[in-house]
Amino acid sequence: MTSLTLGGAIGAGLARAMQDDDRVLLMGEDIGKLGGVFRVTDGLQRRFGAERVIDTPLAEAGIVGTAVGLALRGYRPVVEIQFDGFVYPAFDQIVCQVAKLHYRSSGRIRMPLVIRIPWAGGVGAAEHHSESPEAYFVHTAGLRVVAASNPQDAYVMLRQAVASDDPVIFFEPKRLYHSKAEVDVDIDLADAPPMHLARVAREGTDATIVTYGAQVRTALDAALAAEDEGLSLEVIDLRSLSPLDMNTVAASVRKTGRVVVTHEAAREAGLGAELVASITEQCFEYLEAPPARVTGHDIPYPPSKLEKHHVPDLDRILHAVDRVLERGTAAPAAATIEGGVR
Amino acid sequence: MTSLTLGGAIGAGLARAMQDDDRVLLMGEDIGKLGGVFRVTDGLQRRFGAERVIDTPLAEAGIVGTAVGLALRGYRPVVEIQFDGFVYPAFDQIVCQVAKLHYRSSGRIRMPLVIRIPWAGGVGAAEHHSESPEAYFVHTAGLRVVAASNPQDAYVMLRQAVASDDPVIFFEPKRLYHSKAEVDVDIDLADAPPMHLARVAREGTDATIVTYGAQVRTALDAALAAEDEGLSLEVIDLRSLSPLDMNTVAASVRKTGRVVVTHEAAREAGLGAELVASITEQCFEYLEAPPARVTGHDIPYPPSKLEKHHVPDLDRILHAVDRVLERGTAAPAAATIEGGVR
Amino acid sequence: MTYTQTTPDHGAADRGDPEHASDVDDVARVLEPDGTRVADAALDPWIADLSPHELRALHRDMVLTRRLDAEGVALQRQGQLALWAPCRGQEATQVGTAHALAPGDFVFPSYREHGVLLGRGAQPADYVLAWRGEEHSAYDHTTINAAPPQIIIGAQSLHATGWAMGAQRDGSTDVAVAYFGDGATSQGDVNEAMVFASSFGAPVVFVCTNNQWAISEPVTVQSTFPLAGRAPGFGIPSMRVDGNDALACVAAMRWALDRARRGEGPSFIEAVTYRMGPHTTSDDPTRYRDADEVEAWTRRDPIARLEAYLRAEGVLDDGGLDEVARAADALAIEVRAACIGATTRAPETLFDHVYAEPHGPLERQKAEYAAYLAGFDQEDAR
Amino acid sequence: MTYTQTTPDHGAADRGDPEHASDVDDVARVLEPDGTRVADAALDPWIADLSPHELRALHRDMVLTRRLDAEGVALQRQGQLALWAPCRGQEATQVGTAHALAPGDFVFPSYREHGVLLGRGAQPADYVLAWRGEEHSAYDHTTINAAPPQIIIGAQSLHATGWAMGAQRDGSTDVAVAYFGDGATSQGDVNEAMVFASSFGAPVVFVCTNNQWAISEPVTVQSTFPLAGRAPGFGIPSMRVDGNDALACVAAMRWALDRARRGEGPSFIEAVTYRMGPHTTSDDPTRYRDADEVEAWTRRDPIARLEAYLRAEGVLDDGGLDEVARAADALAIEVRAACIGATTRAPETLFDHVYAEPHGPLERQKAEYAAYLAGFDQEDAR
Ligand SMILES: Cc1ncc(C[n+]2csc(CCOP(=O)(O)OP(=O)(O)O)c2C)c(N)n1
Ligand SMILES: Cc1ncc(C[n+]2csc(CCOP(=O)(O)OP(=O)(O)O)c2C)c(N)n1
Ligand SMILES: [Mg+2]
Ligand SMILES: [Mg+2]
Repeated sequence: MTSLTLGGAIGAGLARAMQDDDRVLLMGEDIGKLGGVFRVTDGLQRRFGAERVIDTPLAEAGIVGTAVGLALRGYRPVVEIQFDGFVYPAFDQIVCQVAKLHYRSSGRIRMPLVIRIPWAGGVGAAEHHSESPEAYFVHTAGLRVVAASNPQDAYVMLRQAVASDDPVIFFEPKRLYHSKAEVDVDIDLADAPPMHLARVAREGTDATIVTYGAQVRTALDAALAAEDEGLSLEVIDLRSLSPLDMNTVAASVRKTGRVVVTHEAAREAGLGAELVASITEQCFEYLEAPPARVTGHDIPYPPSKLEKHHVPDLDRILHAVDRVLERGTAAPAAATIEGGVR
Repeated sequence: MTSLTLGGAIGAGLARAMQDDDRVLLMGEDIGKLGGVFRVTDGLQRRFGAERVIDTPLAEAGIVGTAVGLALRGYRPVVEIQFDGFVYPAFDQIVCQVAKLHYRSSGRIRMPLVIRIPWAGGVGAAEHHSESPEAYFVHTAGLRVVAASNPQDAYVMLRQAVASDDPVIFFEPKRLYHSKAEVDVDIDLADAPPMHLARVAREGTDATIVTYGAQVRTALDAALAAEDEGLSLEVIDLRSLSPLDMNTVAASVRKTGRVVVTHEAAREAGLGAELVASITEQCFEYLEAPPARVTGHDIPYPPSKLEKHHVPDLDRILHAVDRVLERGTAAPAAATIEGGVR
Repeated sequence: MTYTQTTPDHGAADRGDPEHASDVDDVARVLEPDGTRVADAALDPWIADLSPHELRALHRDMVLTRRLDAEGVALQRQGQLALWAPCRGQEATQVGTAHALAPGDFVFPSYREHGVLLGRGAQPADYVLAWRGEEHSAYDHTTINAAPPQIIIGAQSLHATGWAMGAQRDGSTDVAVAYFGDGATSQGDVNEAMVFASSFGAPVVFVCTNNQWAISEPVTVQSTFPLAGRAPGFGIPSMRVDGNDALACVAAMRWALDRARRGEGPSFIEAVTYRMGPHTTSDDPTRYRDADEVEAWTRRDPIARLEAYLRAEGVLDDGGLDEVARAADALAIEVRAACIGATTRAPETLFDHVYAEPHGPLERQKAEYAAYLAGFDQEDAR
Repeated sequence: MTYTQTTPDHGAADRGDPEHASDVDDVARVLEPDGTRVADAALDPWIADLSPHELRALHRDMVLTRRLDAEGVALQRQGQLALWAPCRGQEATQVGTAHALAPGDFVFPSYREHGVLLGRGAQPADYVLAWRGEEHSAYDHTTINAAPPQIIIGAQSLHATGWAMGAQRDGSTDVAVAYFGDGATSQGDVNEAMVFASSFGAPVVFVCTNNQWAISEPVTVQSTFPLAGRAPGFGIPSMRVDGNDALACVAAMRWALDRARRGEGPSFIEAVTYRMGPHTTSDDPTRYRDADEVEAWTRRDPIARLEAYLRAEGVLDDGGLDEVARAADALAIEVRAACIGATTRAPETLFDHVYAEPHGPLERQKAEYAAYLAGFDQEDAR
């Protein structure tokens, strides 16, 4: 076991993947000498050379488009998009090429491409640096989409993503980059849970909270706070956003009968919509109350001084838990631990 | 009243908007002499000149990005994206600029931009020519998204979109471009239903079908076929995809207690997910059965010889109606009118 | 330090000049429109070794391409194909450049490169099944070393550049070739491809087929300066050649491939030619261009030009021409048969190859849809 | 017809040459690094009429910019700003080009153009509120004729081009100016902007601030050829000037603006300068560049250079310098006050200005969130 931050665990996963397979290449802006603006690739260019850790020109379509070509030539490129908000110039290449080439070629072409995206808000960043674009990719057939919420998962899922012959959008919750935990870096990938399975992050019986990424931490905080009030909340960390592991989600909802879905992205046609729709379809008779969504508002990401009112916090989650428990729209629980509204 | 095709109605709407307001400009590939590949802008360059009906270089980011600049200078550009599948190169400009500039400038900048997109499949087209990208835009705060399903709406909504000070993504169902109807081109816009309201396209009592675009036609066909079996189906034409007129939808679901949502786009995190989620949240106690979704599969749009198995047809809709009516998974109704599976 | 547009023949111009951008005779060539051989110092060395056999092969492939293209149009008119993008007039560009390739090279074509695919060894069905709507891409890219035809304008230029970066890392002498049109040069992707290719010195050749039109837009909408003049600003040398002169196309391509193989990085070729037909079978070019212009280009026909030269050189005679015509008819018959004989795959295959690895939810969707379809069979049986 | 890279001084090169691309002395200038006035035939006519008053204003604005920039850094270090992108070293480029503008012109800046905003008449709060996280864009674009600072690299180049197309349609002589960096030239948007600007002859000036770095990447990652050499291939004349020579920047900008106003279309200016500080206050440039390089550039300081010239010319003396220093301190104090005195708006305003027209669902979301927040107050009251 090694103590690693989430960012460090991804770096370690990248190093291991590169060591195991010569065809793995890293590409991105400032990932070489600088080691990336989040230092995730720190030291990798020194170790593996500039031919394998490639500082690219400043053009995201170019990065993803050339990675497609490298994949066609037999490489396994891992692309870093510097921030969530800069993935859009590459959207065409991702949606029309990366996602579709396997299908378009009737299975003859494989796209073992990983697109790493430092992701979402809550870190006081400037405009365009706190986006949650995951729903766009989940809605795009042909992509796999994952989001790790802790260093061990980050390490394992990164390696699984690189090993996958499908393209994977790999979301890295910025807000947790520096969170530390013990990581088993020698884990045999065969022993680790596969990338597409969700994880019950905390067991409970009264209601289920379904979430992913940095919101897992917030949901666990909420569950802890609820415990003080005698409530037992189950927290599900989806890990895989596409495909969704509805088996795990549905099993929990069938048990609790009540569910809150939370994410940072806007509500309208967000991933929470898919979760509520699928839960309703699959657990209709088990539902004691309509599922609730606690999401970012339907607004562009706000200036950072106001972001605490946008990213759902513990209080907003507990407020929704009250709602699904039909405990009236009670006044929200006081903010007992960090993350309160005020 | 004038008899117009849906495409012709949009052209008439454009002409009227240009005539009423000098600041309205059209931009796009091949919209001038050729009149667009669907001839929607036929004759407009001759009438309004090449300074107002602008054949642009072949670059969608360029078209939308320069339209943003024109809007900043006080113009009201109406952009044509030649086909649905070619909007992705402009995605960054749409998501980061068009959608956000009003917010980013604290309301000082307005983006009265219309982005017209010939849209969706069922016309035997080549790859990338049958996309249904609406969920991407619905999930993007700052945009309005509409889809007309008949010539009168197309005419009126186009003019409303041009008149709106917000950016509007205007989806034009290709499959209905040639469908004809009487259009009141002299209608006073103040008398027409506002763009954001849904329309009950057919009244019914047993179940509700919620849909939009070309699927409205299919849903109406399904309702007609169901009538033969003694079923009364209500069909809602959303018209506005963002914002959603949930008042109209919820009123219908509260009446029927059963609902089928259908669209051509992939199911996962599609607009149907939002509809089912919102319906469940708002009509939970009224629902007699879980809402059903009838959508394109979670696959890239298939080769055209197979598209009839992808675009939901009358039979698939009726099959889902049976499901929400808990009439068992009865064998699907025979395809009585055009659009059957076989 | 003022930079202005400087071209070899024109000197500095104060501003982009559409006339110049579209000057179709400001090109390098070795065959005049009437087939007369003229000298060109830059091109000649690259084709000095072309044997009569190779010259006949070039001619043959151009005739085959034209025949195959006509068959594509006919099949579309007869409802056998949903669409076809004719390449008539562009045979020299396509066949000439493809002729220069080595087997290990890899091409990234657009939708109109029928003659390039022919040069890569495509089989009859390979040309038509995608246009018929049976598959998105009909051929196996590894068999003919050609990526699926690209419809998203310009996107393939980046794929070619990335592939070339891979070849470079492999230490091989394989070269990637991106084919795209004059219209495509306006897309960000094509420009980014030049940036990446130049930055990494990638062994890629950009072949820009300037056929004067992007659907209804003349090339002057895309550029006020010759397209070949754009590449040097990215650090990429370029050539502007007569795209109706097959020999010039071979020469330019050899020049570019040689640079790439010697580690000198990317090159750019603008082949100046003409799209004689409509953009696709759905298009009506009479709406936007003059019959005169089309007529003028018939007098620059690439096949007639090469034929005249080969006849004059005694490399080709009536017998040889007959033989080629018969081969062309035979190919057309095969293509027609492959098209008409095509069967549509089973609906359940819709769900295949979305992912390379197992995908539970999609497999369930597939099973559900299969069960749904089976319901009809049961009903039919009752 | 072979096109190769040709630059005025270098002649044809066979391939892009990184050394050349980054040759910082291959520029037009009228002031040597030590402030000596030298002649440049292309530049001189444009600045012959600069009055002592104007010269002093240039110097003053550069000093103000530097002071304001230092204040930005300090405020960030003190936790008053979330971030700051320093422009130290780039004052001549920013102030010089902005100086040449007319009030009706409209600039589209990136995030680093503090000196340009100063030139447009920005108010103290305008510089800092966005960096503090209070607003995405602090100033009213109509007051200073400047678009909100653009963070999406290169996106503004298209906006500028579109705005210029509008000015053209209005029959006005207003010019749009797009500011972007060396890194930005790799983005598709910037290249598409050149395509559109050239195609429509739009009155836009592209000012590329080549400060040698895009975060940690040297300009040679973006190009193997001088960036100014790219524009001519798009039909756009360009100049490569010493970006640390304020007079050269004024001259180049006047040349470009004059072309635009006379209907001659777009121009491109590459201002060769240096980012003396980190990319932003979050960056640590010691990880990727040598102290020597930074040290070398301190000897090319744009303010010292102009100061030396103005002193030698007798245009500026100690008294004048003191006055400027006082003005700079006064501006810094105002900026600091605007920053520290800023208040954060009420949470409900989050929902404002997403749409310009009424939007029911969002108004409901706003009301719900307000009610939710009010719940806390009630609880507090109990
Ligand atoms: C991104 C994108 N935008 C628009 C189109 C529609 N379109 C198809 S072909 C074409 C013209 C292409 O012109 P050019 O690049 O000159 O190639 P040519 O057709 O002449 O071979 C256009 C606009 C497309 N396929 N992709
Ligand atoms: C589309 C996009 N990709 C990446 C970034 C991250 N980023 C911010 S500044 C920068 C470097 C820009 O370099 P340059 O254009 O030279 O401008 P400079 O910072 O030197 O002024 C990068 C990569 C971004 N803001 N936008
Ligand atoms: Mg063309
Ligand atoms: Mg820079």
